[in-house]
Amino acid sequence: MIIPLSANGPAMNDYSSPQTCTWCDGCGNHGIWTAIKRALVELKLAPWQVLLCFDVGCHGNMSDKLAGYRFHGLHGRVIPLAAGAAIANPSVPVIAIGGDGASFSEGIGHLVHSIRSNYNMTFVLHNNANYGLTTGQASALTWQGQKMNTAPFGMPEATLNSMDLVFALNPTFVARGWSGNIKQMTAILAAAIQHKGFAYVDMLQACPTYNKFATHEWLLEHCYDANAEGHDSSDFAVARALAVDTSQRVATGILYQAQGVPHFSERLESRKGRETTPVDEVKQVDVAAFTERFV
Amino acid sequence: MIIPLSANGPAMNDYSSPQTCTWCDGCGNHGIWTAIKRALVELKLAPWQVLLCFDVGCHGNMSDKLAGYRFHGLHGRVIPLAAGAAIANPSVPVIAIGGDGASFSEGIGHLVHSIRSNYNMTFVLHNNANYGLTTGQASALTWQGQKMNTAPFGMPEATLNSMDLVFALNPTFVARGWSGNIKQMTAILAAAIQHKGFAYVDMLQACPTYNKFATHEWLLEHCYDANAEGHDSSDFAVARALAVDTSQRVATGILYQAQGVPHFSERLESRKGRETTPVDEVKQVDVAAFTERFV
Amino acid sequence: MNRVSIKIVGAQGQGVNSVGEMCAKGLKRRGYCVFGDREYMSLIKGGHSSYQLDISDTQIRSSCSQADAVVSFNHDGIERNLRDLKPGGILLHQTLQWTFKNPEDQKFLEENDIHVLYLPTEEILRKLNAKPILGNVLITSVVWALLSCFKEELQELVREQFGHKKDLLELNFACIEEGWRYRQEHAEDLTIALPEPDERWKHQLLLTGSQAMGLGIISAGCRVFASYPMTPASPLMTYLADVQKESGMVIKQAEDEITAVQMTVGAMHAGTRAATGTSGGGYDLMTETISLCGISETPLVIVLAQRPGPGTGLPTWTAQGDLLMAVHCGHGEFPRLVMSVSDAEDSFALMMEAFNFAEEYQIPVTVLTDKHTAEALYTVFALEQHGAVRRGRLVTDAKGLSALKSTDRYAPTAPDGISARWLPGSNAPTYCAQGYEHAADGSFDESAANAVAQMHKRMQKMVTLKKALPPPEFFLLSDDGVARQSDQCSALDLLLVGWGSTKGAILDAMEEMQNMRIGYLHYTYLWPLRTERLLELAEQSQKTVLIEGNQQGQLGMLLQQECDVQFDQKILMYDGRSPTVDNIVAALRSSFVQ
Amino acid sequence: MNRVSIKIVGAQGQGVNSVGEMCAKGLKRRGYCVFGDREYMSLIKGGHSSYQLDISDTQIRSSCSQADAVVSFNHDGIERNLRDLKPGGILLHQTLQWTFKNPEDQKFLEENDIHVLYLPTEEILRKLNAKPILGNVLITSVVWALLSCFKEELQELVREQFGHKKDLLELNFACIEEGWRYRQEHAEDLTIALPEPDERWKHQLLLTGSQAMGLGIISAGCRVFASYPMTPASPLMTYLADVQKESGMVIKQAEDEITAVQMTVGAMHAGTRAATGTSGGGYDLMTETISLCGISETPLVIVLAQRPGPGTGLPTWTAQGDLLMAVHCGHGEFPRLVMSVSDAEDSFALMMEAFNFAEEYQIPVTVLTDKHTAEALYTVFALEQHGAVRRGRLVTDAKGLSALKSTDRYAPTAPDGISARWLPGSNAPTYCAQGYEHAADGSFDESAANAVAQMHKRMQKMVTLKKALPPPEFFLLSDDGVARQSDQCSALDLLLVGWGSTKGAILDAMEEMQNMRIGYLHYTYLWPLRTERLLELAEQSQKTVLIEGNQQGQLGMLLQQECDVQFDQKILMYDGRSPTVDNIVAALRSSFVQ
Ligand SMILES: Cc1ncc(C[n+]2csc(CCOP(=O)(O)OP(=O)(O)O)c2C)c(N)n1
Ligand SMILES: Cc1ncc(C[n+]2csc(CCOP(=O)(O)OP(=O)(O)O)c2C)c(N)n1
Ligand code: SF4
Ligand code: SF4
Ligand SMILES: [Mg+2]
Ligand SMILES: [Mg+2]
Repeated sequence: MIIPLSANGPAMNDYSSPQTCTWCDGCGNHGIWTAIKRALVELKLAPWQVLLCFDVGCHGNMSDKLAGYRFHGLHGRVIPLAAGAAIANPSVPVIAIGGDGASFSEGIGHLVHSIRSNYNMTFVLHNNANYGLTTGQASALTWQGQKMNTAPFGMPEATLNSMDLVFALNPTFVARGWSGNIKQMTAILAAAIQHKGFAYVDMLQACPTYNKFATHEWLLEHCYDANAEGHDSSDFAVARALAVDTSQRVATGILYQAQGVPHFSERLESRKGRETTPVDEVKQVDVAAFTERFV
Repeated sequence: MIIPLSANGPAMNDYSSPQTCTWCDGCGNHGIWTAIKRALVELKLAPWQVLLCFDVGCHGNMSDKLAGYRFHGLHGRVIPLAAGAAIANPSVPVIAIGGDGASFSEGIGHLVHSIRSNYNMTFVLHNNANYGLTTGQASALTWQGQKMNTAPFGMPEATLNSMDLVFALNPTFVARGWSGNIKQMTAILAAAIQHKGFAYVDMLQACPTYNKFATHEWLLEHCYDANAEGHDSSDFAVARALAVDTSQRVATGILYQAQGVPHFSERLESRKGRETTPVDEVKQVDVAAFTERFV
Repeated sequence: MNRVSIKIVGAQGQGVNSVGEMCAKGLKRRGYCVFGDREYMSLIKGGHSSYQLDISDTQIRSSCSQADAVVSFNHDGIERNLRDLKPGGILLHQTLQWTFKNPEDQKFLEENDIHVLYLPTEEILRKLNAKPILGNVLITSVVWALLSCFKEELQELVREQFGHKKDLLELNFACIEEGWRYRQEHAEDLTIALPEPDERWKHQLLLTGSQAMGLGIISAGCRVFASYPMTPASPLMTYLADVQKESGMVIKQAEDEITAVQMTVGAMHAGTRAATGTSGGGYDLMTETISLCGISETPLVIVLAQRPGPGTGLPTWTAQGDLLMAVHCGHGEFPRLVMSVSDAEDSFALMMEAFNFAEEYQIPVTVLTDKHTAEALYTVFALEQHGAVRRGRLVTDAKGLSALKSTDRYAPTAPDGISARWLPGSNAPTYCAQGYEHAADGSFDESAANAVAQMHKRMQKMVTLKKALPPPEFFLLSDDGVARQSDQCSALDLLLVGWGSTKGAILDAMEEMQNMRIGYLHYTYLWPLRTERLLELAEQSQKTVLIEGNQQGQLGMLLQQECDVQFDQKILMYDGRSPTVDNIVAALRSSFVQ
Repeated sequence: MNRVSIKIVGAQGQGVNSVGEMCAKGLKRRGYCVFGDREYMSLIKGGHSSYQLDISDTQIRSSCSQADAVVSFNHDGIERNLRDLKPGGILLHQTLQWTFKNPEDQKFLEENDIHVLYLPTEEILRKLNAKPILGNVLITSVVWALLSCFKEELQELVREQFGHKKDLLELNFACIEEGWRYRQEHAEDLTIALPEPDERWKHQLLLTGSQAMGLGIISAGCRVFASYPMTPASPLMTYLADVQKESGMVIKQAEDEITAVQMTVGAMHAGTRAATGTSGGGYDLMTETISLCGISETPLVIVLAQRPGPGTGLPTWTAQGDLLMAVHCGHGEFPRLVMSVSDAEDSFALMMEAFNFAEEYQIPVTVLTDKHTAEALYTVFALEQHGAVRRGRLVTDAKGLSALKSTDRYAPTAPDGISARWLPGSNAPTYCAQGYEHAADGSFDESAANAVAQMHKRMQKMVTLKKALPPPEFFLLSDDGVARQSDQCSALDLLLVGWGSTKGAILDAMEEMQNMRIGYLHYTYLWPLRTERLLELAEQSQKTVLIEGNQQGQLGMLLQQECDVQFDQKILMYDGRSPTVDNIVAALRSSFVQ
């Protein structure tokens, strides 16, 4: 990201919207929403300088609850939508926001391939471990044995270890926050947006209505700030182990960051040496140089 | 699988087809094709007792080159197609056959979820590390830096470590063979078909036409039989390490097998205690018992 | 028509549904035909929602847009739904010291002689030391008293629900008493006047279209249901999942719609009956598989529960906007059946037909429903399965199997286009179910002659199927109300033509228009499309009116393409709302007058 | 018409394409209009394939099903393609001691006076110590000699290709000599008689529809192309990838079609021009996104390269079977444009229009092509871009931006349905590009009134667009051949109506039918569908004939729906083969006689 630094950046209320939030009381989306706005303000990015892309789900109901250029697309498809925008206009920071249902079921292929493609964008997972908006079905991240809508005896499939999957794909940025800690989320998001490459941000999110296991209280009790405890986020193996094992405590913070890995657009031979962005370049092109070989 | 043991099983030519193979000379599909037929014969399964499901790709051109009940479906979709059949009729062994393009790009979500669902079926990956049938584009498993169709400078995305991904999903059976070793492939396939649960079989396949890196010669030089070297396939961590690291040698054989993990159908509360299969049960059902609560 | 309408409104999660359902059940048991319609927003809690009950002694099939009483849980509902009240209606609310900010609203109250009742729910519950949730019973009790029903009936309902928890039961009973007392003290001479109850309704079923469809799926012998959640298809999966232990069905919440439909195809191919359900967006993703089934000749049943599109649209509202998509989606040309349910009764009955046609013709079948049908509450006569399982040319007996050749599978010689089908695991010659163009045994065949022969074989099934399909149903208004009519009829003033869930409001509207010769032609089977009956009827009608829940008049477009009928008027609704009887009446009256 | 046809056949990978391309280039440079058609099977090597060149001094646009010479690489081709020869034709083959097993074949040879030439390729190459691949030049040389062309021309072509490798060049030259000698020794008095060359062809371009389309995409200012490989769309991506360094475009081979189309939408939303391409099965998967663009009003351009379906169908053959799908796919109702290219010239020119309409109307645009257009080789006059970039209501200037309000984005007040669009990163009020039904600024709005207002806004774009679209093009046969005609014409014997790649064979066929008043109405823009011109022309025509490459007559169905035209005859082709001039002539002759 090229983030324009200006002395007088926006204020929180530049990001406010006339629409009132429609999430349930105690929903962790409130906290993530606040942290997103704060991070943008801290980075001195005005609403017109960013693009926020939303998946369909409870988190997607954020799409009209804040300012900024926004695109509220289809369920499961926010990552390639955002990636397309990020490729087209590298000077606008692009943030994709999706749920665990969207990202680990309907759209898991996109997640996998965006990590290996290392698009220059941020992905924020609203991880409430269920399908909120469709009234509480199990997602791949729901805990085993939980009774859910359409799974009255618990889901027959095994819970997916999302962090092991993510690390299997050689990510360049992995962080985890939780919806009760706005300050930490803000810091994580600011770092993620500044990261060059694909930043994967797992926000553990309380959903008091349907998630009766990883509740706000449970998260409060289990989450700890690994960076504060001295975790070295440049060590892949350590970071992976820390991220994967949540059996005792849940490590949060910036778990892993690789510096200097070229992102997708930087890897393109066709774009080497170009100063303009694809958005700048829309104009009629004379094809004479291309047709010679056909004579 | 319930495999009917009969003294006089089928012979190889029971599996032959009037159609002649259409693969390129030296194509590894020939070897895998032979191994599949051999494994079925060794298991004494007659053509009418099995269902082979094919994806679309060069491997899918096998669909009329052998006997057996077969379904040649869509590109990327062979796994859920086969899983549906396996669920419906647990007494017919179901084998799904797909390419690396199909399985790690178009249909990667199905692969991920079939491993965590542990359907009772076998999946054979024809891994030629490229899109053969569409004339040699890069797949997610193509090596970095290889010039491919539509990637004249090599693909900008990173090669995906398929085994790390598979092991992140807690598989119950993982094996790897290569197209030059028919004997070992036959043994692997026989074990996979007998496995209760989802058997993931990665067949490294020479594609002399488009794959100029992992050639038959390269595979011959690098692959070794890990089981022969005493690898303990019940140890998850060891198996994973062995499977993932192919930087020196490539371990083949049955790399991992978990015994006694219930497969998908066995985990269903609704099917507990039923002796019949869903295929047997198609008949009109009186709903009187269901309607009482609506009065 | 003696119709009473009560509209319960409030924020999602406040208890609107619970009060609505309790009243509905009680009223049906009392001897009324009840029709319930839910409206809610695409969010979990706090959005505005309503549950309207229409109640009658004779059959009703839709809501009226004006209510005799509005019961509001919150102040928002007082404002939003005030104007849904009929003159002389009752507004029951629970907001302390409420006054209308808008002088127009105050004026409306007065001009229309609206009775406003304030129920101090919080205060009463505090007195009883009861949790807020008990408010639902309190409100129900007031409504019940206003309806002049018996207290015992309500007590019985509550006992059924809480009988096993003694303290809770007592508290509930106390709330009922308080409700009764409130009515005596504050509204003794107010009543919502119901007609005399009619015994015949007492033992009927009260259920949603989704539940009825779930029962239809079970009844048809379907053993596998794989689906991905999507409003308004989800309630069907939820119902089937809830009763899975009793039904023994495999219920699979798949990871996406493509998985759901592919598993369904795999299971159907293996030989069981399987189905999937989704809404428009998910259906889009299934269309490649529908096309596959066209060429592999695999039976497939998909329930497409419509909501307003495009895109995510209005996920919790209703529409009939996906007909042309269902008819033409999926690449290439292939036979298919598109049919539509219209209420709980046929949501049950038609599922058997869907599976039968799918198996007989070895084609993909799309069953259209919509949010309105899926979530409305219908009073229906005991569900009876008139159909039987028909599996067409499926060969399962040893003798039949032993006579088969591999080339029977796709034999292009079958004059009706339908060839033999047999299942993996059958002791018979094997074949390839082939997604490429193929020879008779499923082997690849790229020749021109074969391409033509197989195309003819497949498309011939459309010809055969069209002949086999029941013609559209004709309903005629007579002095005894509206009734199905199978024989010819004499001249009509108005011929209405439609499909899907608008049927209910259309039939109800016809009954409001006595003294007119009105007929309604209802299309259940939409593709292939039979037009003979329409042409005959249109010939004898003064005026023809197309009624659809979409903007383009999609059935009209198909009819025009197939038989060049011209409609004199089109009533097209696309605001997401369920069609109401009075709106249809008004539109028809204007049509008749024009 | 002086047309000569040469068909080169053999197994895939044997060199058929290489010989075909070399001959084509040489002949064009000599002064001929060349049309090349490739046929091959859905496998990599060994499948039967052919490359037919039709050659003329005047313009030709299609193949003839009968060839003057068949050049076969293998014995299989000798048998398969023998009957493609015209009487007196030449069969050049390389199979030692070949005799026809089938006596019918032998008889055919004799009865039709076929000249059989055996070229001992292996022997000659052995003598020269050359690799098998050199056989291609040897064969080309024999063909070249038979065509009575100049040896130097061929040498020049070979020099261009191998000039940088001296030994190879010499070997190639030696092969040319051998080819020449062979002709002198074995077929001195055999010639394939070409007409006199015409200077005007010399400097034209020889390229495939896919290459032309790629150039059209580049020319239109498209900067991002994301796609997933699928025949027959892949050659377009391959071409764009091959020239990416020169064009500077971002070429993304996505992991699936949904990714491809979503990236395209994201890139378009950001404000560049982006496109994707696929075939029917991949397009199915994109339909949900098409519907999204309908409501979010995001411009989108998708190239849909058709092949015969359903399912995987015949992946390497041609069809026009996806029209109705393109028109009606995607859930809900929304504006869209469906248009079709028909040859290399418009594959180039129409891409600019596709992007312009997409941006002006903020709608999804589907550009249909097919395997025939995508892979055929066309001789075209230098590609000229007549259009200019038009971006509609896109606001980018500071003044315009500063005047914007968020509610301008989806203002339902726009009388033509088209509201302002501006890009992320513009210093202006922000909005939400919204996939749900929405208010003017993209906020959620579930009200009935808003749903109707936004539906009207969006569908109004179809009305505006229909008026703005060019009418179908009319071609009339006159003494100078077939020419575009924009003004009215007098009475016709035959009015042909069609779309897409059948155009080439239709126009060529018309030129074979001098002395008849024949017109052809060619639909480029298929939805919305303009019908005035058709109705006018049909009025003046003795007979109307629909010609399409599908089974149902899909354009005919749409026309019937929109304007109730009745065709006297339908020529429907669905065997996967490219339409040929003589088959169309035969069908038309029969039509005229009937
Ligand atoms: C193609 C498609 N399938 C299904 C849906 C229905 N749907 C909407 S949101 C959602 C899941 C929400 O779960 P998640 O992504 O975890 O988001 P959450 O609501 O929990 O934040 C589903 C299945 C849809 N909109 N589109
Ligand atoms: C939906 C869809 N997209 C694309 C294709 C085109 N296609 C056919 S095979 C193939 C890829 C083949 O690669 P892989 O799966 O690795 O199989 P291989 O040919 O290498 O054995 C593709 C992209 C298709 N048939 N369907
Ligand atoms: S359902 Fe859960 S995620 Fe959705 S708004 Fe309510 S609490 Fe939040
Ligand atoms: S392209 Fe490769 S995989 Fe396909 S048939 Fe040829 S060698 Fe085999
Ligand atoms: Mg979630
Ligand atoms: Mg492959």
